[in-house]
Amino acid sequence: MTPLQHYLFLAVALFSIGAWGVLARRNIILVIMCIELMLNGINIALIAFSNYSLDGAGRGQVFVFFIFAVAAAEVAIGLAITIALYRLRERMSVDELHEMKG
Amino acid sequence: MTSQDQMAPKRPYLKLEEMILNMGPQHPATHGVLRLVLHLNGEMIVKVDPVLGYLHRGLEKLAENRTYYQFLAMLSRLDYLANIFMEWPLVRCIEGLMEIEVPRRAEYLRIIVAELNRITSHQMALGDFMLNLGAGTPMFWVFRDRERIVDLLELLTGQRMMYNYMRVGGVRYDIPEGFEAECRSFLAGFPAKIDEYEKLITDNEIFLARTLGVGIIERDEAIDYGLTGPNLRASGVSWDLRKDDAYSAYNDFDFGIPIGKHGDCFDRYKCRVEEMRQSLRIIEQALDNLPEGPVNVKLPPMLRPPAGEKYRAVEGPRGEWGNFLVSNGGLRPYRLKMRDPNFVAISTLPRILPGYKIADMIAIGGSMDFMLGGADR
Amino acid sequence: MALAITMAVIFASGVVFPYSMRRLWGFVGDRHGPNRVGPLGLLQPFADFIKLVTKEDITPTKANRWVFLLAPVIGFATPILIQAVIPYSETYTIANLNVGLLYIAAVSAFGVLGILLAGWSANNKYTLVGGLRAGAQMISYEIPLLLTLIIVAMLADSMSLNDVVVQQADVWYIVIQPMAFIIFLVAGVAELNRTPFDLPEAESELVGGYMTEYGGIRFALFAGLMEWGNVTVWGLTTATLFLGGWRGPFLSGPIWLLLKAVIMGLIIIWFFATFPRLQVDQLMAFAWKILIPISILNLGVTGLFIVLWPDNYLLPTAIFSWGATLVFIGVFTFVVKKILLGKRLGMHKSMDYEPWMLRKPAEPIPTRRQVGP
Amino acid sequence: MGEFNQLAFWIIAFTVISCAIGVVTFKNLIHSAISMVCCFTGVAGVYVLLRAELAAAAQVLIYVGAISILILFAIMLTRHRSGDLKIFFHRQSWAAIPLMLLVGIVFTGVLASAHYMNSSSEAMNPDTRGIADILFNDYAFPFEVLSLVLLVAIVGAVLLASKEKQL
Repeated sequence: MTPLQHYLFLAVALFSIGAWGVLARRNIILVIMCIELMLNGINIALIAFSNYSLDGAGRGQVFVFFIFAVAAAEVAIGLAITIALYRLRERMSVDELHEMKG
Repeated sequence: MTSQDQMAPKRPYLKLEEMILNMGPQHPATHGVLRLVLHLNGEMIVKVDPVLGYLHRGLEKLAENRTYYQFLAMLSRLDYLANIFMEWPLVRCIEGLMEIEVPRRAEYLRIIVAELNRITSHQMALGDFMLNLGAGTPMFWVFRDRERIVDLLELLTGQRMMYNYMRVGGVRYDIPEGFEAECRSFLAGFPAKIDEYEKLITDNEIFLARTLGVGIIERDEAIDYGLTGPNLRASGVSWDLRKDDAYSAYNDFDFGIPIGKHGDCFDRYKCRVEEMRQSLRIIEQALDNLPEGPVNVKLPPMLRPPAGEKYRAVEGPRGEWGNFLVSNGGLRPYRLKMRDPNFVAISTLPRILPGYKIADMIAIGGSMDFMLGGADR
Repeated sequence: MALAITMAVIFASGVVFPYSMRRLWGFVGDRHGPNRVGPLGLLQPFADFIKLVTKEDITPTKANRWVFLLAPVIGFATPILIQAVIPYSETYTIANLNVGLLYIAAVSAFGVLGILLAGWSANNKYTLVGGLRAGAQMISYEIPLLLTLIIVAMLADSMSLNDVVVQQADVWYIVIQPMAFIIFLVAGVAELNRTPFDLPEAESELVGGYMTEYGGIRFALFAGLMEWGNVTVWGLTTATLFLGGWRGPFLSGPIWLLLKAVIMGLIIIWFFATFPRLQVDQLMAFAWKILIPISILNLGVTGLFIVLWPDNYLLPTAIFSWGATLVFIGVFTFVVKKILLGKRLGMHKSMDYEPWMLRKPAEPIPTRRQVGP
Repeated sequence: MGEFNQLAFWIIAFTVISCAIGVVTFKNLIHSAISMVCCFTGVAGVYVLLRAELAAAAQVLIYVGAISILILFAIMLTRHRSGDLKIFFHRQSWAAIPLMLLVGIVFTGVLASAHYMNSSSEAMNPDTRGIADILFNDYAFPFEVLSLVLLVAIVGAVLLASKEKQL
């Protein structure tokens, strides 16, 4: 049986790689993708905790479902903003977002 | 990079991305080798540039280097679905210049062949249209029934495609033995086949949704563009050379001309279907009242029409096919100009297509039934 | 073993369906279809396969090579993966998941992925449009499909496909929920990109859609195995969900299941031979304005009945569903056509014989209406 | 069984991490997206190892079926015509790597030093019915709020991406 730590290490690795991508890349769509990676890292941790917790009620999994829904909403809105921005400026760089007026 | 960004002009409106799509010359839905340069916004057509000339054979120029008899054999290569109608106008031009009286029986035979050919052409239009809309079965039904007509034409002319049947002053052969019985059995059976097509196509909701109100050509617009044939009549203009010019012996027959109202794809389709029924009536009457007599007149071995000019047109399945012949009294035409309905139909595309989607464009192209063999000459 | 069975079924579908499609289409079109290679043309699919395999494998120069090569494989993996949860008999399932229904819905997403990537990677405008169309269409029609799956899960009180079949011992779900079956049929045809929803590969518009640039063995993988494998898998799923799965008299379970799947496939071929193709906006409108509201209504009412009468909800559900089906069909055959045609049908009925002979010769030739002063 | 589980975990973990690195480093957006799909699928595999089949199925359904497709759509709709992003990383991106390593090391250290009760090999994750019980009883209100969030997201996305609207 794989110990809990291994799952958690995997989660941390995924989270920090996602964070790296968010910080380093310029393309907005890629930043959104990296945010998804971070969320996935969190999900792994939650499910791992849920599986190894002693109460066995699986509350961790419920949080995962909430995160799924929030991630879907976030991607929908994020990509809509991206496309609107692209139509406006023809660029897809994060640098474009320094001002918030359309 | 920031300086670059600041240089980019700020647009007050959302940008519309335009994509240029080269449809054709090799494309399943362009009826030959037509190239359409489509400017698209998404799937919406913004602008259309038809590019012609991929099938150009220079037939008008070739005519000036050949005697009349030689050139008559080349004519049926033009619109390869309505070959008889390609031969007819030139024959009529020469007859007009030389003032030849065509025997009555020959005129009737010409009409029989022409109407049979009209039916095959409309059938092909129907099958192609439905193939463009994504239904393959009508094409096969059409070919099944077209085979019988082509057999009939073979009996009469000896050819299945390039009939070469028209002669100056008449037709090439008299009807062979057994043709009339064959033809009558075909006439008896064919209306049921047309009903069969209609049952499959006309009542289909998807077909209606694809064609009703799509590709509308207004009455005035159709006249302005010089559209002829079913495309014009679908727009509500009652104009048919068989009635308005009453050439050949068409005055002897009782037949109707279907007229559409809205000028959309559905009307064009429906007009063609009805025209097939009317053609059957004409053939039946022609068979009933076929006069006796010769089918040809005696002519010199070399034709020398007197100097002068003549324009003669016939009502082909795609519209008015006309030839303008200028003769200087020599062995060869001085100039031959052909008026072609397909070219006109294609020239309307830049006007009608913008605002429609690609799928609509396919439907409109199919319903207009242009044939590049005629348009490029 | 398991892999062998799934592969065998997929390859068999790549042989059976192209052949039966041509024969059936030939029958509808009043002609023969393939009848030269082997007895009754039975070897025709093999001949085609040999021809496709021996063709040169072409990758367009400007294509994104790896994605281009990967896409058919992703697409081909989908039917194989889905097949794993189909119960072939009372005891034999390759993988008996307790979330089988959800698994089917989840894995079918890979198919969209393969098509989208194929459309993008070939670097061709036709394929790109085809891929985008396929993506939009398959995502839209996934929703009614999922809603129908939920209905089945509610009726069977389980998400395991085995339980679904076990629950259908007395009566098949098509009898209880014909509405769901029809929605599943229509949405399934759209998911499979088959006529009348075959816009992604509309050969008269987009040449070949997302598979325009594929040739040889990759085309066989896409057009033969993936598409028809998907049809088979969809047929198996439909048979399991609505037609009692492996249940049936006399013959053994797997034979019944495959027989039902083949019948569903033949229905798709029948559609193909009959219908023209829809248009993108009409397709989307049909999904979002008609199919999804109906499936939500169906789902809601079924759920309500299950809550109201927890013990015997089958009868009211069946009554409701049959009523809804009849209304649906009635609306489609009468109301929709009325709306489409409006008053025009009457006009065209009277149009047929315009009395041209009665037109007086003196009547002026039609000219353009005068414009301006 | 334990051995198999361990092996499967290492394979999946390796795939997930290499794909995640691929997402960040690939220069072609589509390649990144494909890599992301692999990563998500691998995460679903991790869920299966943790006996959360429902979460695994939902992971594939939502991430592969919806989010990846959406992202691919966005990439394909926004082809760079002029001024393609030749520079893929920020100029300051070198700073991101130590930062990432810092985050990773700190978390890892904390996690490694914590004390766990490693339970037995029996499954602790509840089945689908158990999750439904929790979700629709204990967490019914957040669930409803979530549906509202999704609705707002749909409407917002449609509004933002619609062509007619001037921004």
